[in-house]
Amino acid sequence: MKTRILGVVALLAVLAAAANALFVVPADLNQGDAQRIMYVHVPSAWLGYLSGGVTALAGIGYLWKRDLRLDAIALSAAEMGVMFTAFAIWGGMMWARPIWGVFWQWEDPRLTTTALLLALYAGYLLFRRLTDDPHRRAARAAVVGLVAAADIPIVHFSVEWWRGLHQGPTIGSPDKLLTPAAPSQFVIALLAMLGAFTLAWAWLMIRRYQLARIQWQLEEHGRLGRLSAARRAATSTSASVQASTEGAP
Amino acid sequence: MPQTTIYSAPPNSPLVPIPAVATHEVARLFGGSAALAGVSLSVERGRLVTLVGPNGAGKTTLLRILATSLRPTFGAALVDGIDVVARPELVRRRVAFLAHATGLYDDLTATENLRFAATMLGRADAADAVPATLADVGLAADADRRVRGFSAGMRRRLALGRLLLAEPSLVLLDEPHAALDADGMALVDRLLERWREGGATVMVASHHADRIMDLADGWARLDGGLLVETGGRGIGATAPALARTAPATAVADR
Amino acid sequence: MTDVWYVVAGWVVISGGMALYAVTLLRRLRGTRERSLKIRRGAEAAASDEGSE
Amino acid sequence: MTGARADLAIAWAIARKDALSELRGRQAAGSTLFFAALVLLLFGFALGPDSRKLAEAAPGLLWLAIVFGGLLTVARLHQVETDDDALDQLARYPVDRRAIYLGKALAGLLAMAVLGGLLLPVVGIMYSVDLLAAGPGLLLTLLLGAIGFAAVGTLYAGVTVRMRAREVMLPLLMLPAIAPLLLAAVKATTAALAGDPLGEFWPWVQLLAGFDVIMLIAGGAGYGFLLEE
Repeated sequence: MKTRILGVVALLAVLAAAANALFVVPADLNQGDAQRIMYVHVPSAWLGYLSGGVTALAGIGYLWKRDLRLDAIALSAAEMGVMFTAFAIWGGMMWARPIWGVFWQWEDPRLTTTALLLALYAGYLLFRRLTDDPHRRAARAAVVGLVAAADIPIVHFSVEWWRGLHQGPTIGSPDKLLTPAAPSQFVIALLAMLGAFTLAWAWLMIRRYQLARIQWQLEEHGRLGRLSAARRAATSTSASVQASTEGAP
Repeated sequence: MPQTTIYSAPPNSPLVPIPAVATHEVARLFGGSAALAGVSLSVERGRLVTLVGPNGAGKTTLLRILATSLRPTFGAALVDGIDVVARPELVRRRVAFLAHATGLYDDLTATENLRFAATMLGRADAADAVPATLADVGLAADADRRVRGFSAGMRRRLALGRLLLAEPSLVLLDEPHAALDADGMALVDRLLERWREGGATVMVASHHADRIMDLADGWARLDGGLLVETGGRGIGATAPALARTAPATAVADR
Repeated sequence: MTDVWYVVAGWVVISGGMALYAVTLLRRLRGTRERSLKIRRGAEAAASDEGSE
Repeated sequence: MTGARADLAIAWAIARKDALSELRGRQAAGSTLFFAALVLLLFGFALGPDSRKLAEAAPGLLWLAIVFGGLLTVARLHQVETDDDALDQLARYPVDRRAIYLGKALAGLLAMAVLGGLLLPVVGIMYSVDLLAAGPGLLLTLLLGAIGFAAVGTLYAGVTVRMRAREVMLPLLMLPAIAPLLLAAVKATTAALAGDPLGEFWPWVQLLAGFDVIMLIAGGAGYGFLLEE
């Protein structure tokens, strides 16, 4: 029930923040309407990185506590991560085309880092699908998530330097190009979008986690069922010490 | 170098209440089938016991769980009172396992394989121990040949030699007689005696029940992943609860 | 003016994608819950059968 | 007692055994080298006969060839362990898992260093690059790159070793993870070859070293969990 309330609140928040960002806040003086993509691009990128962090931390937590619930959190966060980094890249491309004239700007560290983040977490999800045993899957996935998280800051550094260590950036980063007509309104609209998207993220996370847990319970039920089936098969075919005590409480 | 103190109190001493092996409803599933469906047994220290039963009875799975090579899906297993899942590193110091696969490196010679094992086991005296061990298992003449050219029986002898380099308190043998000639089988018998005299507990899974039975203190029969019968001394079933596996209650949360 | 179309494309794909994901997730969740509940009812029925015997 | 020294001895024993196996099973190692050289040849075709362009692209091509050859190398080093279930046996020895990781990574490093060292002259000749002028810087870059690659590769080979579709999964997981290594190594190589006119060499080398340290720590912490089954 609480989750449902969170869902409704998140939906309303996203709608309100979107209406504000699209129709109320004036266009940027420099970039015009194209700047409005920032209102979805920035929150997507933030949630992509947040999800990556949650995946890594939940994975480490699993390795420590050996609790499969933490693994379910890691899985949910990784799925969020793939979705939101994909959104961030899409938004970035839609922004880059009108402003820079190209869809893909190699020299932009954020775009390139985000693309690698997407590749890392897509690999993570694919990897999980190919392993069956729950604990083995959880442990190996946690290691993959850990390396991915350790990689991200290095990726960011290296791409940042890549543009040239000594010249300033040849093409301005998005925030340097921005000249909002109404700065405070712009900041508030962006923060509102960030908050609304984060609420939506939290709701999706909870639902995805619930799904993972119920799926796990079904799996576990299947495992116990197979175990009982094996026991029945074995006891019905052989007269045994243990069979004689069957029916004991 | 080995940090283990070998515990070799007499098996009947009242001061040794902790069994060498204790399992509780230990089970392991592989995909769709249960290799081990819940076995509860205990083995006294210093005993030589055998696991018998047809192929697929779960003998290998049980030994692999005790050797920390496999995590149980359900249940628990203790070696010298130590949980194999929680503290595998402590269990590994106590256990020596002869697996079905010999785990040798084909491109190394017999000597090199054993010297590697000796280093891994923390033996400082490898230079003396390795040739002696090779002689023990009848491979002195093949010491400097690469394992790739070995027959299955020779590989098994070499794997037995690796086992001799360890100083275990629990020895687990999975089909030690497989691929061995009469001479090799006699070697296994000699080694079993040697471990028993050294105070180690030995568990042997074997098809050659007749061959082992004269030597063994006790035996347990597995079938279909379950313990169905035990006999002799030193090994026994510890939990009869078989009818308890009701299906898990599936929970639907809000 | 074509800028607007990029804005529309960006917003539609991101918000639409999120909505699509949410709807799919809810449907999967409902299906899985039903399966789970069915099993639970089956288990309870079996338990009460045994009790009456 | 002397825990660290014992661990190093164990790591060295593992690396030594792998090196011996590699040397004796020469066909596999040789074909990896041949494959990497072939990659260099095909890059030449792909980029056309303009030798100035090829010389410019040489650092990048060299490192891509090392990456492709390295993927095969780290996979093979774990294949040795699965042939006769030796990995199972290795995991059962009562030793620190970090020592096992270090040993496998050391073996990977040796193999990678040999691969890189042999590819260097190939690049020098095929793309007419003057290697001797850049000697020490080049070797340092190669060494640090090989360490980083071995650190990540050993861990991911361990992740995928007993998996279905591991031939696909290893590159799929590993290529994005080593992207910063590739970037830094290529940049450092370029700087070294050009005589470092912009003073860019050391920052990139530092980045490489940082990558190596972080990945070695992550690998040492994570590898033990991969040996469970």
